[in-house]
Amino acid sequence: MTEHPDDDDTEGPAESLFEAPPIAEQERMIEAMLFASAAPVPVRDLEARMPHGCDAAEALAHLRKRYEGRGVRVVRIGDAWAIRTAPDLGFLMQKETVETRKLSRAAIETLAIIAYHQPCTRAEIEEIRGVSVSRGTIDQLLEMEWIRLGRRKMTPGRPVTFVVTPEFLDHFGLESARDLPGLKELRAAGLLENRPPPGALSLGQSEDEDGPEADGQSELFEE
Amino acid sequence: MTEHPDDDDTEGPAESLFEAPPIAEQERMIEAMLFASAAPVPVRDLEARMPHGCDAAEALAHLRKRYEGRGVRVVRIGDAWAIRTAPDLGFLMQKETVETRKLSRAAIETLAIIAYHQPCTRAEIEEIRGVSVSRGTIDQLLEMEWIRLGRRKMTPGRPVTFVVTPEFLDHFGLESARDLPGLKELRAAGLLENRPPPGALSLGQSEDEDGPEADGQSELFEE
Amino acid sequence: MSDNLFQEDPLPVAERLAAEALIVDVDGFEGPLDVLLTLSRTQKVDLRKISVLELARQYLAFVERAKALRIELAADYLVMAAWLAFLKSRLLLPPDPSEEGPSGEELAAHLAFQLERLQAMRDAAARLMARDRLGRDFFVRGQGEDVARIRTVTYSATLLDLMQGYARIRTRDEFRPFVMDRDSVFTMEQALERMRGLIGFAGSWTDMVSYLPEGWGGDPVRRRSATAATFAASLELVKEGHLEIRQSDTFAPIELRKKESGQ
Repeated sequence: MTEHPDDDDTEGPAESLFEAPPIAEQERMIEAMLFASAAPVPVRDLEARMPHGCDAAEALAHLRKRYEGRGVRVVRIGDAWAIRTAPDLGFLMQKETVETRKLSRAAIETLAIIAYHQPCTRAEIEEIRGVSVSRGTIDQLLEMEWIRLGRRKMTPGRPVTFVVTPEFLDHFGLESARDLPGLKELRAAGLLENRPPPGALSLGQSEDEDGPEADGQSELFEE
Repeated sequence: MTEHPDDDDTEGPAESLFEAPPIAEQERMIEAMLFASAAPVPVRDLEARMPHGCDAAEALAHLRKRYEGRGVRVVRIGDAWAIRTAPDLGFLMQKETVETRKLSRAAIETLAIIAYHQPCTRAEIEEIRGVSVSRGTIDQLLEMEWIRLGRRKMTPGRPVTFVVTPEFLDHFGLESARDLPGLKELRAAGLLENRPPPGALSLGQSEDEDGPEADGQSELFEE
Repeated sequence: MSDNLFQEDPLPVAERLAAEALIVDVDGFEGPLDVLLTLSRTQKVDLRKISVLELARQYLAFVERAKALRIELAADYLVMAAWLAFLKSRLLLPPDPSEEGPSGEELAAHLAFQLERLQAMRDAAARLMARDRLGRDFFVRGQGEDVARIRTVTYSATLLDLMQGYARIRTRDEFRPFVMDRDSVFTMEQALERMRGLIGFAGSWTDMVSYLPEGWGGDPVRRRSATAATFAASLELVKEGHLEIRQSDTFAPIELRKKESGQ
């Protein structure tokens, strides 16, 4: 086996055939056992596996000291011991993968309506889109922190409203939602699609397109 | 990358907001990451998880030195790193020992031939062993993930080749296939050469053996 | 008698015993090369200095004995025997300069190389298996802390997406022409509905044109649609047996009358 003349073992000549290994060697043993064990190991189990005469508790104390301030620590869990990564390095135990997905069309349209009409109730969004808005879409936008709840509307039922957030403005490089270009500008910029998008009609948007306009930002379009 | 005046961080005033952590801290990070993982971790994965500007390779070198003679060791496996218990302490680990499937003599020889001659075709294995290689032998080695398919050989018929895997290296405690025991001597003795039999008469190996062969492992040494 | 037997077998006793042992064990051999390698050990020399001639002799004796003991050897053993017999003759006879192909020495050298290589691989395999091995001598981390994979999904949308999305909704009215076309379309269903209510009063032949709905006679587009729908509806009613239809001449007015007999 290996010798460790260093460390604190200033052992005299072996007095017995069954002399326990030097404490540094015992420390190595504990280290290896704690490392390889699937679960925390009780002191008596450690000692049972070590050669006769070993003092697992003392070796553990040495080992614990050795790992102080290191990337891993010797920790006590109940009456058992284990090696664990240092808590301040927990961030390394995560591997972040960033996946970029295109926002769904429903989400974009909902977001657009909120941006142009804020504060805007769910019923208003549905009225403008002509289809019902799924809870998931709103939740997704809330989660992305692109929209948040605004004041309740002073209409019967006092429905909640949605408004866009500073994060939204930041993401789209807008100073305020008022900076969103109006329809005329969109048209002038050639941004209007000339044909109804495929499926737009088949989605069965119904007749209720002619309801009273939500107020809010819509006046932007009445130029 | 970053400068490491020495082990201890005698950092001057930060010259950049994104200064990499001191090398001692990087060492801790590597330590924690390697401890946490049962499988070898590629250097680039380590670096990817560390803060910007870290030098995983250097920190690894420090860490490896630190663990010399300890109960666990920092080992290199291909381009990945892992912590493994010191082999001399195996006797403490009966509990952890996993029963490995007993390999047949044919499988062991086939494995050795692939390791020492890789990339190695089936025909080459058969020529060396003087008998045909049963499908089961190859399958078993593939299943154990000790060998895998390598590039096809640029000889007539473009036969597939076999090479050993990082799992193989890990299992046998090898840093790379270059560290196979006795490899240099075998090569020096010309025993890893693919020496075509004189004339057409041969001990029954196939005919397509006479292309310009890259002679296996030997190319590893042409640095 | 024993003399006779002895003369039949020119091999020394030790070798003969070795050959017999080989034969008993023939199933345990991995082919002729394996047997040759085992035989070569009786020469107790470095494989590089082995006498291939001697080895060939030993192998041929092995095959002969197997035959004598009526042990069936696989074909490749016999192929090897034939080849070794050929090699032996090449090695024994003085080289014939007119002969093509490799010399006996070259063939012998290659065989020696093969044996040496096989032995080398066996030794290498043994050294490999004797190494400290993972899971037996050294161990992995028992309680791996798995790296948590945090998958962050970022959704991308550009200002353009946003504006186009909004424009798409807000300008749907402008696409209405497509829908509003329907204003100029009088469907067969509508015509049928209308006709069913009217035919009760059609006791005598009446021009179909008079059944066109109000306001559909002026605009040509609307008139065409209404006429076509009314005509189709009329045919449908004829088929159902509620109506009779006639046309006196090409392009003459189409006339309708309630069918009396049916009901």
